[in-house]
Parts: sequence; C-alpha cells; structure tokens
Amino acid sequence: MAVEDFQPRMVGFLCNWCSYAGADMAGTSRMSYPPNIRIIRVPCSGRVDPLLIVKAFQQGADGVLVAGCHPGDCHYVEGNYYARRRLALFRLLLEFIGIDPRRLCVEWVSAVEGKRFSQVVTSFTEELVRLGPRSEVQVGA
Amino acid sequence: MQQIRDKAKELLTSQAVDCVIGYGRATDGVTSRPLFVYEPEQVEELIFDKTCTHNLTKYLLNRRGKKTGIVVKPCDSRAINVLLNEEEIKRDEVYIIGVVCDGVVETRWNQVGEEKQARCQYCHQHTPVVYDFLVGEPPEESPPAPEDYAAVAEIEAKSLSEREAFWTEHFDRCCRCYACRQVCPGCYCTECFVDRLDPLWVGIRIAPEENRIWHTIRAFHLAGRCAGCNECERVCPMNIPLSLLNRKLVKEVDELFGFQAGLNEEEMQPLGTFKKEEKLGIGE
Amino acid sequence: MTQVISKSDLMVWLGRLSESHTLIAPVNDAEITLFRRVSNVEDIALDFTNTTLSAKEWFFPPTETLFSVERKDGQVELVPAEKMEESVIFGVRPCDALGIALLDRPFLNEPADAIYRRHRDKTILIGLSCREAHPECFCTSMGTAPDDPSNVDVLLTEVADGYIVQAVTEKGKAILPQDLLKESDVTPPSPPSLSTVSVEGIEDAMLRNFDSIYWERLADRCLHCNLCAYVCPACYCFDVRDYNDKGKIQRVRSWESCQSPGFTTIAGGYDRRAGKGPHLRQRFSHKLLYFPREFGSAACTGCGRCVKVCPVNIDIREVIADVQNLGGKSGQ
Amino acid sequence: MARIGVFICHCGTNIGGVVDIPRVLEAAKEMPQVVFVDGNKYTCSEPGQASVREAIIENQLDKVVIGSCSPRMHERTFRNTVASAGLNPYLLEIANLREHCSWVHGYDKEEATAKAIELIKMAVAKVSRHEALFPKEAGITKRALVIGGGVAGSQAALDIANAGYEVVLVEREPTIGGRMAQLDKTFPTLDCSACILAPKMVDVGQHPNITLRTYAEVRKVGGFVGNFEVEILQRAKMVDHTKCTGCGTCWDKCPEKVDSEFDLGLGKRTAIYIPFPQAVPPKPVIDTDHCRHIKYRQFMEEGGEGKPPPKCLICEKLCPAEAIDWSQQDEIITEKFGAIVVATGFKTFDYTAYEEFGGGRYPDVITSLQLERLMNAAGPTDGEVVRPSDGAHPKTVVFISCVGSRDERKQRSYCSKVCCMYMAKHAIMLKEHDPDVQCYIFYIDIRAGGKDFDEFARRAQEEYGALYLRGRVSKIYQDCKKLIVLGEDTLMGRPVEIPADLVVLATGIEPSDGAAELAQTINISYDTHNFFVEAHVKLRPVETQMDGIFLAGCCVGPRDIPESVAQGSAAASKVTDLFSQERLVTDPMVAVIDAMKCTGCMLCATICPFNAIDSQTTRDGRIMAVVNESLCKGCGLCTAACRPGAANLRGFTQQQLLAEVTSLWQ
Repeated sequence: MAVEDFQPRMVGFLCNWCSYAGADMAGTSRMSYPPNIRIIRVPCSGRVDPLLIVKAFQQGADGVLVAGCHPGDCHYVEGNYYARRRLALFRLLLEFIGIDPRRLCVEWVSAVEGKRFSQVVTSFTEELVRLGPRSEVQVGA
Repeated sequence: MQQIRDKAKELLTSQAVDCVIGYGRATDGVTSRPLFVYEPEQVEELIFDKTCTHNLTKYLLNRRGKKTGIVVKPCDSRAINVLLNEEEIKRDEVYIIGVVCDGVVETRWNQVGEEKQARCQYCHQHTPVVYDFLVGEPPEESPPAPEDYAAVAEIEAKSLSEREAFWTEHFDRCCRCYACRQVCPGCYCTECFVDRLDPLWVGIRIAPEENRIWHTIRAFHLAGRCAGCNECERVCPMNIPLSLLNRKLVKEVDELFGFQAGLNEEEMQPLGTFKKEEKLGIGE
Repeated sequence: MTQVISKSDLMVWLGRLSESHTLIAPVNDAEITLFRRVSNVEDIALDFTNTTLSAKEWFFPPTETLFSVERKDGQVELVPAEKMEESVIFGVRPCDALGIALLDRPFLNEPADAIYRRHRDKTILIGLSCREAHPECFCTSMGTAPDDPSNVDVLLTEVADGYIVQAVTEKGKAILPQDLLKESDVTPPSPPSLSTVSVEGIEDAMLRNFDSIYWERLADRCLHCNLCAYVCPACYCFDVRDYNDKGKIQRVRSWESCQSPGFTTIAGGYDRRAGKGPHLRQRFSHKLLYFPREFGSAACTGCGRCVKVCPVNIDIREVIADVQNLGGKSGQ
Repeated sequence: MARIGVFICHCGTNIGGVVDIPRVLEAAKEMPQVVFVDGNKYTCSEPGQASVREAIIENQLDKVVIGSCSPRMHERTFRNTVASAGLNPYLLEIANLREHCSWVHGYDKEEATAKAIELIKMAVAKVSRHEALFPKEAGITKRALVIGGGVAGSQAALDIANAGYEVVLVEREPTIGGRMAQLDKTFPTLDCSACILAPKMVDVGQHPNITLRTYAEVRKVGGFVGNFEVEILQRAKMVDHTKCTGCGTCWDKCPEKVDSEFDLGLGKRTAIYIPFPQAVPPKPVIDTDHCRHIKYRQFMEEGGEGKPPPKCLICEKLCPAEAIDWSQQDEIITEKFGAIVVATGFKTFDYTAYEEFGGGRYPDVITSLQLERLMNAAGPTDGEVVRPSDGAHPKTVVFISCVGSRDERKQRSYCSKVCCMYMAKHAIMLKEHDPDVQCYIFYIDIRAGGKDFDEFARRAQEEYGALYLRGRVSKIYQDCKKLIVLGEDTLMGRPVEIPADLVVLATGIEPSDGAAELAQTINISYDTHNFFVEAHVKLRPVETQMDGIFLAGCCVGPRDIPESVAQGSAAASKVTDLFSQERLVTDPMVAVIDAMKCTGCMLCATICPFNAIDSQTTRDGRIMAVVNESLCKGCGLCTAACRPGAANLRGFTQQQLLAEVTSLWQ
C-alpha cells in the first residue's frame, strides 16, 4: 500500500479529568486533527492495563495513545506516576518483541491544552503514516 | 549434602516441620528431581549436586499453613523474599535450608552438561539472601561482577523486523502447555489471565498472534518480581528462549528503577511505587 | 530377498512425493525436531532419534477450525473447515504409529469424528524403524517394537547402503517407486534392546490402589503443566470453543490436558477431581485403566516422551512399577 | 440479549451539519443487540429527553446509547432521562459525536460520518457490558475535629460551632492562640494583636458547642468522610481543670524557673504555668520535665542513690481549690467525627543554619518573632526593647530579610510572604518606641502586595526613615558591644559596613514540627517542604484529596492573618456544607474485588492513593483484599495493577474497555 493512502487506526485511552477534557477543549475550539483516532474514556491513565494495549495491537491497531494529567496534576494524586512507570517499562518490552515503541505514545495533556491535544494526535498520526502498516504476523490472520 | 540430611532429620524428628522439600536422584540416575521428605528415615534420599537446578520455592505455595523445610540455592532464596513480600507465604511456616552455590550445570533428561548454566556465569549471589540454616562456607566477598546482559543485548542489536521475526518464529512453536507458568514461583494467580473466559484476553486458537499476548503479559506480570531462576526456559519443550524476555525486564527494571527482585523482603516492587521526579522518557 | 532403496534415491522418491502430495517430515528447528511440511527434501532430518512432538499433531492438531460462521445479508452461514490436502508423513517411528492407531479407537469409533477421519484417509504413513534405543524408550513393553511394521503404510529400515523398503498396506504399495527399488539379500539389523516395565495386571493394580496416598505424594512434585499430555502420541483430550477473529466466528478445537486447572470443573464450579492427587491420578488411570477397559489396550506407546520432558521427572515406568508393588495396600 | 436503543443528537447543526446522521442511524440498526434507533434535533432539550423517555418505554429498551456532546457535558442530564423512564441510570453510554468528532472533523464530512459510526459501535459494545449500579448511602457523624488552635483553627471552630455543630478543638500547646498570640501589633493597621485575638480565644473557650482539648495531639485517624474515628492523646496536665479557678497562686509561688517557650527563651516561666496571661483555658499545666515534685517522685520510684531532691509540693499546699492532681496520666481518647479541619500552623526557620549570621552565637542577633516579644507590653521586658546581652537600648538596628526564604542553599526556595511587611512594621514600631533608633533593612525585593501594604512599606522608609539596602549580608561579627554587619548595597554597587546594636533576622515560615507525620496519620499529601497539599491549588484551596478533610492557615503555605482567617472560615463552610446533608451518597462507580480470584498480594492496597483497600483474612486463612467503597474514588489503579484480574472498576470494567477496543475490528 502506498504510504500516502495508508490510514492508520489508533486507539486513544484518555483520562477523564485532563486529557479527555483536553480533547473536548480541542473540539470546543475547533482545533481539527486527523480522524484516525478512536478515543476510549478512562478515569485515569493509571487505569490502563497493558493487556488492553497488547489486545489493541493484536486486533490490528497501528498505534495506541495513552494520555493523562501532567505529573503532579493527577485527579487521583498519584495515578499518572504509576502509569508512567508501567508504560515506560511496557514500551521497552514491546520494542524488544518487535513492536515499534513509537506505536505506543504516552503523553500528558491537561484539560486546557486543547491545542496541544490536536498537535499530539496530528503528529502521532503522521508518525504512524511514516511507519506504515504493521506486518501481518503481528496482527495475525 | 550430609548436612542437609542431618538438618532434615532433625527438623522432622523434632516435628519442627512435617515435610522437607529437597532434591533426590531422578530415574535417569544422573540428574536430580524435587523430593518431598515426610519421614526421618527417608532423608538419606536427599542429595545436592551440580544438577539441582529446580527452584523448589514454587512448592511452598501448595503448603500454605503447613510447616515446611525447604532447600534453596541463592537464586531460589530471592524468590522466597518475593513471596514473603507478596504475603503469599509466612516466614514462620518456612524453615529455609540455604545452600552456598557457585552454579549449577545445564541438565536435560539423562544428560548432565559440563558448563555452568549461563545464568550462573554472571550470577554473583553465592550465598542465599535469606535462610535459617546455611550449608557450605560463604565465599570471600568478591566485588559483585556487573550483571551480564550479553544475550539480551544480542537481541536488542537486531532490527525491529528481525526481532519481530525472531519472536514470531518462537511464539509460533509454543504449544501453550503452560509449563513455564506452572513452574514459576511468581505465577500463583488463582486464575491466570490466559485461562480467563471473560474478559477473553487470549483466544483458544494456538497461534502466534495469540501466543504473543500470552508471552508478553506473562513476562510483564513478572517485571520486578522475577529473580531469574530460569525454570520457565528450562521446562519449555519447544526451546523458546523465555529467559530473554525476563532478563530484558530485569535489566530495564534495574536501569530505570535501580531495583533487583528479592534481595530483601521489605522493598516494594518497582511497579508498586514511583518517584515524582523521574521522567522515564515519557511525556517529554 | 528384500527391496532396498539407496539413501540418494530415497531423497529422489521423497522429492517426487512432495510434488504429488504434501510431504511432512522431521525437521530440525531450534535444537528440537518436529514434523513439518517440507518443500525441499534437503530440510529433512534423518539423524533424529525421535521428534519432540509426535506425528499426532497432523491428525489431531494443537488447534483446528471445525467450521466458521459468516454473516451474509442478515443470514448466518456455517462454512465447513477448508479441505485437507493428500499428504504423506515420512519418518514415523513405530511408537508414534501405534499412537495413531490408539487415537483411531476413540476418534473413529462410530459416530466417527469426521475431521479426524478426513485427516486419516488423506494421509499415508512412511514409517522408519529405530536403529538405536534411548534410555526413555520402552515401546516393547507397550506392544510395539523398534522395527514393528504394523500401523504404517510403508516401513523403512536403515541398513548400510540404504533402507529396506517394506510395503505394509495397499496404500503403501501404491506409492512405492518401483524404478528406484533394488532387490537385495541384506538382512535387517537386530532391533536394539530397551528398558522394560511390566504392565501385566496393571489395570487391577490401578484399581486396587485408586485411593492410595501414593497419588497425593506423587502429585507433591507434579507441576500440573500440560507437557506430558501434549507430547504424548496417545493423549487426545481437547477443548472446543468459539473464536472471534475480528468478527469472523470460528468453532475451534484445541489441545487440552487433564492436568490443566479446572479440567473437570463443571458449571457452578464443582470439580469432581479437585486436588492435586486425583488430578494427577486421572492421567494414569485413563492410560492404564479406563482406556484399556474401553479399547483393550493401554493408552501408552512407550515412546518415553513424557519421561524425557517432564520438568520434575514423573516417570510413567516408575509409576507403573510403584503401583504394581503397592499391591493391595491401598488407602494406607 | 439486551435491547439497546441508540439515540443520536443533531445538536442543531453542530453534529448534524457535519455527520450524516441518517447514515449513522442506518449503520446503528445493524449493530448487535440494537433494537431501536432515533435522531433528535436537541436531545438535551425537554422534548428531546421526552422522546428518549417514551422510546425506552414503548420499545422496552433496557440499555441506551446517546450520540451527542461530551459525556462531561450531559452525562448527568441523560442519566436522569434514562432513570425517569424507569431504567437504572448507569445503563447509559454516551458517544462523544460533537467535541470528539463533528467539531474537529468538519473539514471532511465523509470521515466524520465514518468515525461517528465507529464511536457509536464502541458505545454499543461498551453498554452491552454495562450493569445496573446502585449508589450506597452512609450516615454522617455531625461533629467536627479541628486540629490546631491558632487563629485559623479558632476561626474554623467558631464558624462550625456557630452553625450549630459540635466541635472538638485539639491544640498541642497548653493554650490556644497560636503564633498570632505572640505578636505585638499587626500590619498594616498596627492594631494590637492580643486585643483582637483574645476575644476570639475567649469565645472559643466558652462556646457551648466547642470542646477544647489543649495539651493534646491527634495520634490516629481511621474511617472516612462522615465517619472518621480519631485517637487523641491527652497529655496529663497534673491539674484538675474542673476544680482550678485559674487564680494564679501556684504559678506565682512555684520555685522552679525555666525558659519560656512562648517568649522564645527571652523570659522565664515556672514549672506550673500558663504560657501567657490571656491564655485559654486560663488554667495551668505542670511541666513534668521540670517540676521538682515530679523529679522527687521519679527519684523515689527509681530508688536513686544519695539524698533525694526536695519534695516541694508548694503548689499543692497553696492551691485553694485543691486542683493539683498527681495521679493524672496521659490518656488516649477515641472519638467519632464527620469532618476534620487541619490548621497546624507554622514555626520559624532555625537561623543557626546561617554561619555568616553567627549561627546563634551572638545574643544580640535575634529573630523577628523574638523582637515581637520584646516589643510586647505583656512580654518579658514589658515592652521595653532592649538588647538581650546587656539590657541596653539599641540605637542602630539592622534587619536582614529572607533568612530561610528564597534560598535554595537552605532548601527554602519559597517566599515566606509576610516578612517584608513585618520588617516594615518593626521599623515603624521601633521608631515609635524610641525616636533615636535608626533601622537598616537588607532586602532582596520588597514584596508588599495587598491592601494598603505598599503604602505601609513606603511609610516605613519615608516617614520613619528606615534605610532599605538592596542586598544580602555576607557576615556579622562581634566587636566589643557592637555587631559589625558586612553587606552589600547592590543598588549603589558598594559594600556596606554597619556597626549595629541589634540585628533582627526575618526568619521564614515553615510547617510546624511533626507536620509530615500528621499528614501520614491522616493520609493527606504534603510537599517537599512538608506543607500540606490542596486538592486543587486554585479551585479547591481548602480541600484535600481526602473527602471530609480540610485545610486552613500556614500549614498549607505562608499566609498572613486575614488569609488564615478567611481560610478558617472557608474550611468551616465546607464542613457545614457537608453536615447539611442527611446522608452521604457514594458514587457506585468504584472498584470491587473478586474474592475467588484475589491472591492477597496486596499490591492494590499499596498503590491505592486513598487507602481504600484493606486486607482481610478469610475463614480458610487466606489473605484477601477488600475495597472500602466509601473511600474508593474509582481511579482504577488497582484494576490495572491486579495480575489475577480480581480487581475490577465498576463503570470502566476490563470487560467494558476490552469490548470497546475489539468492537473496532468486529
């Protein structure tokens, strides 16, 4: 498939209090971004179980975005700190088994950073287009 | 060896424990196998030699609430700390016969290798980290050799696609016998995620894309908990280099969080804590 | 006089077969040997002692789709599993051949398992006698032998300058490469001798010691992995579940083992064989008691795979001997 | 099989103008378990809601998906709609078709529509795994605990008490009043601190709804909002305050003199004492570390060698009320509260850390708070400002600002906020005490933000001739009676040397001793300086992340008096707001733990930020985790961390999230 007409599929786990609100803010201020992302609302970035991420990749996601409150701003005080450790480590494991770590994007987006959210999604989408489709073996039959 | 037998006899006769878990000779006459000793007269069957590779601590999980004596190598002793930390076993229910060890050899059925196991070559834990009774002389405190991650580095050196091909080829062979899980002291879930029907994380189809989930999460669930006994790899009938996955995480956990599993009982596993100031290359 | 084929001609023959059939033969892979499809006969491993998994996986695969369900304009359609190719399996050891014969009993017993039958009908077995015995081998005790021709279509026996070719069935005769066979008066080497265990009266012994503490003690060591069952040529437990492959629903049959957690757990969570002892006992009871009672012989071929791979050395020969010796002292 | 209804809101043209809603509805019809689809112009409007309500009833829908604006906008609205049709309000899922779709993909209607269809698909998949949830209700103990009897705590206690609720005020010292009681005058109005504080203290002491527990500390806090169980350590006062009349005979006659904490070592007090004349309660305690009789008793108990110390007992003999009670012991009192206000205040920075200022060696280098005591008419010198060393009247006084503030080298990066103002105040006061005094003030910046603050600071310079020198002091050394202050005037760019009679250090504000320990006991978070952390710096300044625990005053950070008072009232209003409810309704979207699956590794308990998970030993001796639903905030950390999958977060279950993911590829 030619790179230009490749449309990546991505799942975005957004924490309800910051990043999901940030995505709302992007909407309210009409800051458009590519339509490829499918947003799943979670209470906290710390709620994201790596199982959900591998599952997304196995199903065929080209990329997974996890976004939460900036460190120190977590609505649950510490949730994103745990998420940071868990995902930093998990990304290294993915890389080790041959899944491009750039396909798992972890970002901090606050409730007011609508612009930032649209930038994050835009650049992530572009990144995934650059990386191209994932190989069949990873996605499976 | 005699020390182990004597101690076992003493423990059993004094009824300090009702069973001692140690090593016995396997039916091939050359390798060893786990041995459960209930009667004092049985202790003569206990052995210890370079073939005693099994990590017996797994068996403690079946003996909760029963007083048990157990023979552990230094690597196994770290698993005990992990289990204590996770409150899976109680210290006062376990009598630990620690054995000073400078490495065990590669064994297969009816084959005893000459070479020390790879993990023993970089291991610098020659005395158990926890024990009630120590067998053998603790060696001179040699400056701990730096952990050797050569095998891991070899894979890291590959390109992404090479790594992907490498693992797909291995995961393709996996027949999901779960020997790796069953032998692992860290795997004690009442219901493993892979057996779970709802949510259905891993499908029944034994195929690379399903097996990949199994192996990825199996390894990740052991992140910061694996003390590196390599039993998973030893028991794998399909020769899947599982220790690479575990070692990779051991390496990263050490580098990112400066943590090594099971060195003491108290320290919280790295995914159960955090540092506010750390960045870990995320969100920057 | 016997018919002999030279080593080089064997390759030629296999080459031919690989064109007319799907050729399945032992292949070395990551220091283990497995039956794999081969397109290039060079890949075939001839020096193998025995494969890690038996030929069972080509009749009763680890995973196979029984049928798939498709949604067509509001209607649901059942699509049968894709047709199987005509295939030849080369290098089947007599023990594995016996294993297949054992599988036939439950699977072909009417009503026969259609899919298994298809596999059988479409597959020709070329057996290979064993030159050497291994410490774990005890096939002679289980009613076969290193040079036993029964249960294969063609049996090859290695001799100095090639292989003695012995057509056993019509199917076998049909594929013989007459042009490559030479008459020879070479005599087959005497089969190696191997370890034995007495299964005489084992059913009775199993029955008498059903409640023996022996099983609990044995289970102390057992890790309850599925290894022994998966490498066993005669184990045939399976699980059937629906598999949702991104919207395409398939009914899938996969290997299962009596050792896996909750094997006999029924709705409501009751497990008839709860506990490690009964769990492990089931394996041996099935092989040495239930199967013989139903199908006339033990569900074990003496291939010794389980002995070889068991991480904690649960050795079926030892178990048989122990149970025999326990005598009537059951329950003590 | 569920009967799912899908409703899509046009939101005028906000969604309808971009997304091809008829097509989305067509697609929705095909989705599993969907039995009804419909569109609305404005679903949130009354007619819109009504049509949803009717559709639910007519089609016996048991689950509902609404494609509309963000759930953050109308989730509550639509839950009520669903509930009004007799469904459990939690059987609703909202697909965000506006903020996350039409508003950001307006440029490509095709794509927007395709995406809208998938968003609905995900919502349908998720709602199919929804379960009815039921909020739990808990009663409220309408009693408040206030920790700290400074001006902030007293204000909070009074406001809550005046609202008609019982308050227990716990104060570590023998009296309430806190730091404000030590001050002489207050900026910028220069009204007398004691004069405005004392009446408030008396009100607290006499208020029928307030139980005062001075000389006491909080030891343990359990439970949760509305139902805290608190252990208070009441230290033995050795004086029965029910008998004591506070006549003062005992502390007049007590022979044992020790340094007065209240006067910061500038004056003496007796072993049986009240810290200062206006103390509340105006009744003494016996300082058991110094009381002669106690020493005598200890000697006797230990059977010490040699001649025993005097029995003393003067206070007991002279007390007309026979209030001295040697039998008193420290005791632990356990009480129930519905809310807690933490107002533990501050202490001043220990300047001995500054070697260049003499590190405490020079008696005439004092802190501003000590100066307050010297100026105070009720102070050790009856208001005479004299040098501690020789009692002489200082003529040249040097002030040094930011001692333990804005100084990274001393790990005090923050500004203590009040110092600039009190230095100006001191300069003014000194001049009024003695016109010959010349004040020099070394400062970094003059921070005089606040009503009449800057005017005040300027008066110090313009009317009272205080000399402000911008720069830091490099060294102070004693030369006969003078303290030579070496510093730099960075504005003039020249070194300055001032022979001073008295040097006053504007020592910064830091949390009281034991702040961190207290934070741990009540499980609220605290920063690197041990100041307690607000739930939200701007929007929830007096709340903590623990429901029912509120903050006031300098325990949160440097504040001046009006701010502390305002915060006391703010915290009080939060408490009364809480108490105005009859029962507490807890959000049902909390974690649950499957007892059959839990392995008792307790990782969840370790990482739970709200201590909402306790361990419990089952009948067969297994350790197992259980969720305290009143403490759980539904963050789901436990769920993501639980290896055996025993923990699950209601409303965002593993099943629901997985369904959303896989639905994308069905």
